[in-house]
Amino acid sequence: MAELPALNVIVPLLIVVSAILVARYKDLIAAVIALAAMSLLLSLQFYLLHAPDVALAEAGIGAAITTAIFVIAIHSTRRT
Amino acid sequence: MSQLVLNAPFVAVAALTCVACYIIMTQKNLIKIVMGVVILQGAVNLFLVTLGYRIGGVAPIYTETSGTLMVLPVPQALTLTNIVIGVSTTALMLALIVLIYRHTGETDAEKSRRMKG
Amino acid sequence: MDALTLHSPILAVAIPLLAAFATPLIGRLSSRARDVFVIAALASMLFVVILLARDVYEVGIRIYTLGALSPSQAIPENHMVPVRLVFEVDGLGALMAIITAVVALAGTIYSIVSIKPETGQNRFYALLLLLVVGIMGIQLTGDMFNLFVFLEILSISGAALAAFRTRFVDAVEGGFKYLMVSTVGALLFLLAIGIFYGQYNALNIAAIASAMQYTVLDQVALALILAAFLMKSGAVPSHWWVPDTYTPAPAGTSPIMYASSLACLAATFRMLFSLYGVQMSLATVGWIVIIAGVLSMFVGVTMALRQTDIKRLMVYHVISQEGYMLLGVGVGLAVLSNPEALAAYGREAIAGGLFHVINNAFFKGLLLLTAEALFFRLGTRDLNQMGGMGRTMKWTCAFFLIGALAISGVPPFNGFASKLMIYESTYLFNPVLTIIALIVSVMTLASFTKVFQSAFTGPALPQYKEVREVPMSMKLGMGLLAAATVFISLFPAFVVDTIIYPAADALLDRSGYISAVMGGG
Amino acid sequence: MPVLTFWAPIVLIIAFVIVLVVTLLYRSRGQAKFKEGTEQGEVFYSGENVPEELQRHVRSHNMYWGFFEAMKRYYDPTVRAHTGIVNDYLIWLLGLTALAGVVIIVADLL
Repeated sequence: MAELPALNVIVPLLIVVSAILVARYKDLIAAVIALAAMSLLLSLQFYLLHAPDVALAEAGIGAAITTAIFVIAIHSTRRT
Repeated sequence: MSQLVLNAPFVAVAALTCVACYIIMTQKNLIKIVMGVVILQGAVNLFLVTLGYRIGGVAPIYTETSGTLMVLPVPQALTLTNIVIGVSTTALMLALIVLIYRHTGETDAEKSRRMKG
Repeated sequence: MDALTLHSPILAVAIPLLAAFATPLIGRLSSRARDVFVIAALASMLFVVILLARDVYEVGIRIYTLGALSPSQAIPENHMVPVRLVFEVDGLGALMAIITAVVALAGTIYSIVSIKPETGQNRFYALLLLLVVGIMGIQLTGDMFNLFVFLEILSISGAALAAFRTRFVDAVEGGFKYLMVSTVGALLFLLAIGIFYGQYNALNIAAIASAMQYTVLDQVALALILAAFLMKSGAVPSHWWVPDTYTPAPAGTSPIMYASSLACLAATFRMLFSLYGVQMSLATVGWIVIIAGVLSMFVGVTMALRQTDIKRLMVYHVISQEGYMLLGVGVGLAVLSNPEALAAYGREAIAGGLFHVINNAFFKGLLLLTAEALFFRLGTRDLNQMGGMGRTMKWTCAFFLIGALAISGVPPFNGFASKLMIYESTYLFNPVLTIIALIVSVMTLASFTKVFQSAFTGPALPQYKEVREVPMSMKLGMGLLAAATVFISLFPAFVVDTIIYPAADALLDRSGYISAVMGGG
Repeated sequence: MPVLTFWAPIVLIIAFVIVLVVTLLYRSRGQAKFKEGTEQGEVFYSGENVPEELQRHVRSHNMYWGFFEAMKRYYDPTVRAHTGIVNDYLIWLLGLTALAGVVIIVADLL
C-alpha cells in the first residue's frame, strides 16, 4: 500500500462514489452498471491489499456473474 | 497523511455500509434492495480483507517467502467463501423477484406484498 | 469407543449432506426408492445422534477436530491458537441435535404423501436435507466462521423451501422476505466475526472466549450478534418475517423450519453464555433478553388471537412460545454472576427455558402439521370456512387436542411442566414477569379454543361432506411427534434429569467449554 | 429440583380415571327413557324457532369480539406495525442493532 499512496485513497473514494450512484439512478440498468463498476473497483482494491486470489474471484463472480444475473432479472421484470 | 492512507479502506467500509443501509431502508424497488444487499456484502468483504492487511506483507500465495511478512491468509479465505455465498443468495433473491413479478406484475415492495397483519 | 461413536459429530452433518446430493440421482431412478432413501438417511442420522448424545452425557464435552488428532496440533508448529476446524458438542448441542433429528424424521415421513401433488419432488427432498444440515451444523460447530456458513446454508435452503410452492404468490413473497432479512442478519454476524478476528486473531469460539476482554469493539460485536440471532429466531421486535414465511411453507417442512428457529435461539444462548459469559455486563444483557422475551410472548399471543388463517394463528404462537424460552434463559443470564441466586432459581430458570425448547419442538411441530392436514384435505386455511371437521378427521382432531392442551399448559401435559419451572423461578426473580407469563398462557388457551371450536366442532358443513381422514404417512408423522409429546408428559422427571439439566449446566460451565479446546484450565 | 418433587403426571392421570369412573357410575343411575327420533332429540332454543344447521355454527371471526373492542387502543397500532413491507423489516432489524449497541455501550460506561 505504501507503494502508491494516491491510488489507495482514490480507489476507495471511487468505490463509494459508484455505490452512491447505485442509490441515485432510477434506471435499473444504469444502476447495475454502477454496481459492476463498484465490483471492479473493489477487486482493484483487493489487489492493492495483496489479495490477488480474492481480487480474481471478485472480478469474475462479483462483477461478471452478478451483473449478468441482474441484467437477466431486469429483462424479465421492469426497468424502473 | 499516511494515517489517512492506511485507514482509507476502513472509511470506505463505513461509507459503503451507510449507503447500503440507506438503499435497503428507503428504496421500494425490490431489485434495488438486492443491489443494496450486494453493496453491503462488498463492504463486509472489504472489511475482512483490510483486517488481514499487513504493511509490507506479500500475498499469501507464495510458499517460498524467505521469512518476509505475509498478509494474513485466513480473512482472504473467509472473503472468498463470502463472495461465493453472496452470489448464490443474490441469484435466489432475483429468481424470487421474477416469480413475484409474474404473479403480481409489480416489483415494488409495497404494491407486491400480499400478506400483512 | 467404537468408530461410529468416535466420528458421530461429523457423521451427524455428513449423512444429510451426502444424502442431499444423492437424492436427485436416486429420484431419477424411482420416486419410491428416493422416499425410502431419505427416510433411511434421516433415521440413521437419528441413530448417530443418539450415540453421540449418550457419549456426551456419559463422558462430557466432545471435541472433534477435522483433519488432525487434536485441536492443539497446529500448522505451523507451535502456532499460538488452534486454526483447525473444530466441532464441539456439549449438553446443549446434544439436546438440539436430538430435537432436530426427531423433528426432521417426523416432518419427512409426513411429507411423503403431502408433497405428492407438487412437481420437483427431488429438489424438495434435497433442500429439506440441506436445511437439516444447516440446523445440525449450527448446533455442533465450535467455530465462528463455520457457524456463519451453516447459517447461510440454513437461510438459502429455508427460503427455497418456503417458496417451494411457487404457484402461490404468498409462498414466493414469504421466501423472499426470509432470504432478505436473514442475508442482512448473516452479514451483521460476519461483521462481528471480522471484529473478533481483528482483535484476537482467532475464529474458534473457545479461543475467542478465552481471550475476551469486553472492549468497546466487543460490545459492538455483541450488539450485532444479539440482533442477528434474535432476528433469526424470530423474537419481537424483529419477528415480522416469521408469519409471512412459515404460513405458506409446504406441509412437512413447517416443523423443520421451526427447529431451525430454535437452533438459532440455541446459538444465541451459546454466544451469550459460552462466548461472553461473565465477562459482559450481565444485568443489561439479561434484561435485554428478558424484555425481548416478554414482548415476544405478549405480541405473539395477541396477534395470534385475531388471526383467521389457521396456520398463521399457530405461527404467531411460535413467536409467543419463543418468549417463554427467552424469559427463562434471560433470568438465568441476569443472575449468572451471583452464585446464591443462581443456585436458588437461576439454574432452574435456564433448565425451564431449555425444557420449553424441546417441548415446543414436539407439540408446536405437531400443531403446525395438523393445520397443514386440514389444508391438505379442505384446500383452505381460512377458519371461517371450516366447521365440524372433528366428525370426519378424528385422528387429526385427536392430535390437535394433544398439541393444543400441551401448548396451553394444561396439566398433565409437558407444556405445564416446563411452564411451571419458568413460573417458579421467575417469580423469585421478579413477580411481574410471572404474572405476564400467566396471562399469556390464558390467552394461548383462548386462541386454541377458538381454533377447536371453529374447525372441529359444530355441524358438518355440506361442502366438506366428502372429506376423509388424511393418509397413513401423514398420520404417522403426526403420531411420532404426538408420541414424543406424550412420552415427555408422562416422564418429565426422567427427561429433565437426563437431557435438560446437562444442557443447562453446559451453558453455565463456560470454563469447561473453553478448556475443552484450549486445554489446561 | 424443587419442581419435580411434587409434580408427577401419574397422580393427575389417576385422579382423572377416578373422576371418570365416578361420572360413569353416576350416569348409569340416570333415567333410561330417552328415545331416538322423538321430540326428546330435538334442539331446545328457549322456545324459539331453531335456526338452520349452518347458522348455528359460530364462525371464528365472531369470537372474542368484545376483547378486541376493549383492546382497540393496543391493537390498532400493533396491527398497523405489521405492514408486510420488506423495507420495514430491514429498518427494524438495523434499528434494533443500533439500539442494542447503544444500550450495551452506555450501560457499560455507567
